[in-house]
Amino acid sequence: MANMAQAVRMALHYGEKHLGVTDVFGEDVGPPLGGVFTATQGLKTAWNTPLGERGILGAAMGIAYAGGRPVCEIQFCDYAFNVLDMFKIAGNQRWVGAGGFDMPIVVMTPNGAGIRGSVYHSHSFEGWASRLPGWKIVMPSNALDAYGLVLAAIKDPNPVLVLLPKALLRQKDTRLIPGEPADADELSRMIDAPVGDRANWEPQWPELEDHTVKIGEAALVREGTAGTVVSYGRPLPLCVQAADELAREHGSTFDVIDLRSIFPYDWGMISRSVLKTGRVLIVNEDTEVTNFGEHLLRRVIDEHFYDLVVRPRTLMGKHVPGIGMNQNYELNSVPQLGDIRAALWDLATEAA
Amino acid sequence: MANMAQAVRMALHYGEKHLGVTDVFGEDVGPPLGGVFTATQGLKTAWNTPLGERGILGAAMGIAYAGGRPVCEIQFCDYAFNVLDMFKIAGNQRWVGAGGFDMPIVVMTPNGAGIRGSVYHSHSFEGWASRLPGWKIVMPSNALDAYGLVLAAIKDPNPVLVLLPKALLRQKDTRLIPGEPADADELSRMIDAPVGDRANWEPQWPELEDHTVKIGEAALVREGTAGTVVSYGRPLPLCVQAADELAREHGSTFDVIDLRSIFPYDWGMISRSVLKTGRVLIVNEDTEVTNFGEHLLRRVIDEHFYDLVVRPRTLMGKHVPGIGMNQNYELNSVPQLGDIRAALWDLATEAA
Amino acid sequence: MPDMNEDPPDLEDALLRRSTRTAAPAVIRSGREVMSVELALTVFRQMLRTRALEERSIKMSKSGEAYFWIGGPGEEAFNVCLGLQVHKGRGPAHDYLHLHYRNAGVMLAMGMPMIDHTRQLAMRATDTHSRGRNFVGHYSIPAWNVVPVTSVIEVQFAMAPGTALVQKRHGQKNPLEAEGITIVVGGEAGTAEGDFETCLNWSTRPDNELPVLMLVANNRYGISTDLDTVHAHRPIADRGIPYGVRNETIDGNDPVATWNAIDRAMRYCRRERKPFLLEAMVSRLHGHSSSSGAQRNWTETDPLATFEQKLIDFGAIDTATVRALKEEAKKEADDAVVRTMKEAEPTRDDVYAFTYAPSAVDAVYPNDFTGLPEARN
Amino acid sequence: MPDMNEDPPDLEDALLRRSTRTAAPAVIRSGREVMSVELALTVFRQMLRTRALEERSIKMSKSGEAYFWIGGPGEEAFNVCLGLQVHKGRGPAHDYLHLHYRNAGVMLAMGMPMIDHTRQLAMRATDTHSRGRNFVGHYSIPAWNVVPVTSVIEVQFAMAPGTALVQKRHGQKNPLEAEGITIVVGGEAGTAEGDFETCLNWSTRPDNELPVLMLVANNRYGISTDLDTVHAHRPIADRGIPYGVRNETIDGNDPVATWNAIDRAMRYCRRERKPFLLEAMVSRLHGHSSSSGAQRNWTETDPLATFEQKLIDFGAIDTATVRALKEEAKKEADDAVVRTMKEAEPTRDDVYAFTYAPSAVDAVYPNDFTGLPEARN
Ligand SMILES: Cc1ncc(C[n+]2csc(CCOP(=O)(O)OP(=O)(O)O)c2C)c(N)n1
Ligand SMILES: Cc1ncc(C[n+]2csc(CCOP(=O)(O)OP(=O)(O)O)c2C)c(N)n1
Ligand SMILES: [Mg+2]
Ligand SMILES: [Mg+2]
Repeated sequence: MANMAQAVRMALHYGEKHLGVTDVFGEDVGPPLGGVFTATQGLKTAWNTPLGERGILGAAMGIAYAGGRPVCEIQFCDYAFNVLDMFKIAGNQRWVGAGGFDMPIVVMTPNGAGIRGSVYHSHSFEGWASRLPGWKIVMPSNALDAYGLVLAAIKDPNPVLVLLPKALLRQKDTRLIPGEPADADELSRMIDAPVGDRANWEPQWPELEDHTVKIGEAALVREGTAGTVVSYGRPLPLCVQAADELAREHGSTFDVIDLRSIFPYDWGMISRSVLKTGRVLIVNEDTEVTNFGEHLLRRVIDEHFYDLVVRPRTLMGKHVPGIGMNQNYELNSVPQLGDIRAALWDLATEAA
Repeated sequence: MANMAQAVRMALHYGEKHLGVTDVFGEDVGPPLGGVFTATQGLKTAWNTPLGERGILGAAMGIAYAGGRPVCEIQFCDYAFNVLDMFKIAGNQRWVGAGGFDMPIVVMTPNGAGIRGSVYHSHSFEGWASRLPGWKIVMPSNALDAYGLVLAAIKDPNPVLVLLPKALLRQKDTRLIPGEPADADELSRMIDAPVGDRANWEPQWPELEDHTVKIGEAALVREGTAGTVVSYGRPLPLCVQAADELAREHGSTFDVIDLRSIFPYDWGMISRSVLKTGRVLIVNEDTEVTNFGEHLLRRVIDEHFYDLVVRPRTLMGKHVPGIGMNQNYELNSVPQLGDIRAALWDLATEAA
Repeated sequence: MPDMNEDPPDLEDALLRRSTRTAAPAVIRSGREVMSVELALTVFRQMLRTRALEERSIKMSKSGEAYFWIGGPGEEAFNVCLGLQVHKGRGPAHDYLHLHYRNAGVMLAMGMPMIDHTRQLAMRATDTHSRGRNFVGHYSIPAWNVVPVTSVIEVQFAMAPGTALVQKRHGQKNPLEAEGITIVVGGEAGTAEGDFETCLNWSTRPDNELPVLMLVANNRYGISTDLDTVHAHRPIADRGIPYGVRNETIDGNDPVATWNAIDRAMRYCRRERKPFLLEAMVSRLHGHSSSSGAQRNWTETDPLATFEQKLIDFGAIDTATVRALKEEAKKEADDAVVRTMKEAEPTRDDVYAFTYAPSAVDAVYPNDFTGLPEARN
Repeated sequence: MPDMNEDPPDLEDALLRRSTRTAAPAVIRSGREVMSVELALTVFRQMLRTRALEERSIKMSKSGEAYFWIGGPGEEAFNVCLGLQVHKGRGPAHDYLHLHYRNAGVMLAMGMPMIDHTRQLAMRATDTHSRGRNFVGHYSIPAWNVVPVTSVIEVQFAMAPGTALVQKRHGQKNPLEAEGITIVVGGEAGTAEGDFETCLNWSTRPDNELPVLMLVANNRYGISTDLDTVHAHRPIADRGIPYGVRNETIDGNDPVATWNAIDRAMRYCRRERKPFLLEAMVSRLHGHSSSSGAQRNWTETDPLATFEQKLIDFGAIDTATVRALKEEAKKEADDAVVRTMKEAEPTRDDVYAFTYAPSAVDAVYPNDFTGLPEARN
């Protein structure tokens, strides 16, 4: 029943307690705020940094070099673009350095649109991130997966980027994280910082248990025959909703794949599904020119061109300089439920 | 007969003299060096900056805001990754600012592998650049186009990124730039800085003429029927060579399209050729995950899936953290002549 | 004053308006700094207007008339004293402004009508700064050299040397137009980004010093982070020392000190064609933004209240006049909102507009962006 | 001394070796700075070895045995005095090194065999720093806390606070292991990148000062760009002032001054657990790199030649011994190259190796990168 921000917080607590996490840091990550989305409230090792993404990533790399286990945050992925060189180095240092040093860092950052964040709180980062060899990139679409992927990210001795869909951070899961109290209000009383003075507040952590979602393992969240939908992050629940509607109203069922890991991705699951359905739609909210979904499409073409029964499709964000503040911009540049539903219907009904 | 570095230099001189260029600047761009590839030697407005890519792009933007016409250089595209945020802003400011200010800047930067440059002088940038809405991105494969594209970049009132294939900068063109003396040695005596003391050296510029290659116009450099090859920059001459060899040895001819502009790209030319041949190979040297070639492939799939007679192909750089110094790394991670030739042959001979 | 909204503030007007007072003193003092009462009243009136606009803006974000609010309550003294001293106009003979997102007071003091602010806040198609695309306070005014404000912290400091370079050259060629300077404003937390240093470095190249007035509005917080916990306990102004950049730290809540400090710093930049770094200690009266609740923080010094008290203490104004001015400002803000809310919103057709300037050398986008390249011939 | 190549330099050895000299003075002086003759001779020998290696390296790049050369001829005094004073080892109790690409002398003084340098230069599979992938001088030595050198200017300054933070904490928990510091080295031009400032800022957070020794090797050029044309005429060391960071500028060509300055700075960092910024003025004897020709520039001061002369003048060494030492060093370098050139090059099978560390939680790459994800189940 935790929301995604709480799930991340609990995963980080688990990391501090059981997995050797030494530092959770970034702009406004420590007390009193505990992160602009509350994802780091009450954590023992959380601290605030100067305002500088280069310092944040640099410090994380240094801490890792010296044997620490850092988790750092870029406050919004929109602000990661002054430090891509250091992302590259974090990703390539092991290869370049002939395997001398590992780089066990976790970078978390809120991703995508959907919170009326205007131009600089609506970027999608996975297209950029997928161009960073040496990194692993994950993006949960629900709280339980967020918990499981953050644990995997901490355990993995390589740099892992955890992209958190901004618009889903306050979404409650229907499932419980192992150890989480069944009552959401109780959870909130235990681990949410009070409004107002927090100087003497301390969280009461539930006895959490391990629940690791392996990197590179997608989830088949719906099964069907009319087509395959591959998505992740924010549009994923919309894909599920569209698929459920079409199943209910027209009896067309779909394989809906929640990729969860952007890199490495679960090619096996995609491949099996495409072989089965011969129809595929790839959905994400990132801008459409040189989009990671186009990479997935290329893999489909490379390996299943002759297995496809109809044209494979992508549904992606428009190639625009930004998401505008007025909702009419976002509604017309980021795939919406109606767009996804229409694309699915189109995919399922095109004559073979 | 100029090489590409000379062509760029002449274009910038033409820009200073006829198109209002006010500043050509960057690290080591001014005297005495005139650029690490000599592309800015002898220019009237060339000056050296402090070592800082953020200052360079920032100054360019400021100069443009105040009515100047700046051309700046990032010494190697490998060093552009600490300033992608400002690239984004240069590209989005007009859209965000409701068209209030234009941003007539030109950024030049050497691109790609091929000069034994090891990890940090071998990056390809077009994949990143193509994700920057509001920018125009061009990449010449020969000196005459370099001249023409730089002139277009200067004339265009929008931010234009000129990617110069490092490995081709010293390649001489067989054609003359309008106004260029026919004798290459004479040109060299006129515009190449002498070795040694240059304090009193002044270039003697030929009377150059306008020659503009429009942004968004590709060149069909070979015509054929067995397939379509789309490429640009460094691999382009290799594609031509491979196509010529296959034509000579096997009578298989190809449309070879030199895209020249990455964005906007000449979709019309690609589309017509694919309709004609039904077979397409896209070649570039950038890393293969979320590669601009995958975008082109997606367009092909979107609009010509049912026109294709065989599986469309891409040939791109491997997904590696870098190009290693030892040639065995580059030879095995960047498409080589043999790879291109094999891919073309494969494309042409696959049974429909 | 129904025209207050549209007209640029006019010092001489203000002088006239107030000159009927008989018993009023000639100057207002603050330590060794002095300001004429006439000017003080002009500053005060603009501070009041700014506060009224900010308070109405916060209300909009809470009422659903708008969503996100960010702004400068607590920085009125600093912003107004700056705005009134800008050499306003277009091109390098005039000042360039690279602003932060808390500078409504600068704009109002320069003469921007309130509705130009509320249109952006309410995301209307009539928003000239961004056509309803950007957060409030992200101004863009070509006619006044106000280059687009961006949310990305500190990048304005990397751009400022560029405008200043053109200004310096322009002045060398046109001695009668040699006083345009570049004004760049940011918060104190942002100075931890390298761009702040870039500005210092690029503005002090030997024989190429640039007329950049670097302003840091130090409210002691970056969102929730106390400066004292992340920065050595030294003035931000000290950052000028390694470059030989003149610098000063002032009480930005004191309009008398602030006016004079900005005046001196500007004169130095204008005449010497060199940079100056001025740090103003200011308040943050409503927290960081609507994201943090935008509740009034009563522990911070209110520059408006203290100036009001000072003017009353000096006998420069009476409470009835203050009340009237406040009413007037509030009404002005309310009227702007009422008009704003009747205006159209951008539509789906606006999505691509203004991406590209028309270009004769572009075969695909000769006019503007129209979606992915299409086959057109 | 056939073992010179493999053994770490040993001060006591050097003392013994020289102690037979009878007429030699006890100390070498430079202004008010003093150094024992024994130490001076050790420093001199390491400087000679470094020079021999660099000259042989340049030759390799010209002969085709290698391609690109970059290095530190002209920085021998600085590099050797640094390398001999490092607390060498693995983990936070020892020093971390975030180096520049001109630090061969540091490594040789620490005891790295020459062949570990030439293997990288000749791009051999035996290159332990990068398996033939990176430029020469881009060392990586986990056993000595030498983190991978990257060509990207100045990023090491953003990473340095990270290692220092772990060291500070480690020392607080383990008082007997409380002297490990972080040493970060860069050129002067690179200080224009914001990362230099990041290091100053992050190393001086109140109550969180960090033991970072920031070293700037100021050779007055960034490739072709004269510092005096792009930077205010002030010492780089002044950059410490706004943060209260102790700082000093020294003649890095003078081993006596340099040794003592590094000693003092290191002691401060080790004991006070706070940062120090030391700027060393050095020479660049062969230009920027092989890209600029790597020709000897005879107008620059040669720290080796001047030190040699000084030692002779002081009677600490004679020319015959100098000649013998030079021969020895040259032979050592030649031998390293001969051995290197016989070793294997990396092959196509190496392309992906070392991308990822093995991971039990990765379903696709449990061991290392193996190309794009494949269907495996
Ligand atoms: C590059 C960048 N990083 C992070 C942010 C998120 N952010 C927005 S405002 C802010 C704090 C700014 O503090 P300061 O510079 O003191 O300005 P103030 O808001 O106090 O006026 C942060 C971290 C951002 N906008 N840009
Ligand atoms: C971020 C970045 N920008 C540009 C370069 C290209 N480059 C390599 S060395 C160099 C000059 C460095 O000068 P300095 O810092 O003084 O070091 P030096 O080479 O003099 O030791 C430049 C500009 C780079 N390597 N990294
Ligand atoms: Mg602040
Ligand atoms: Mg230098």
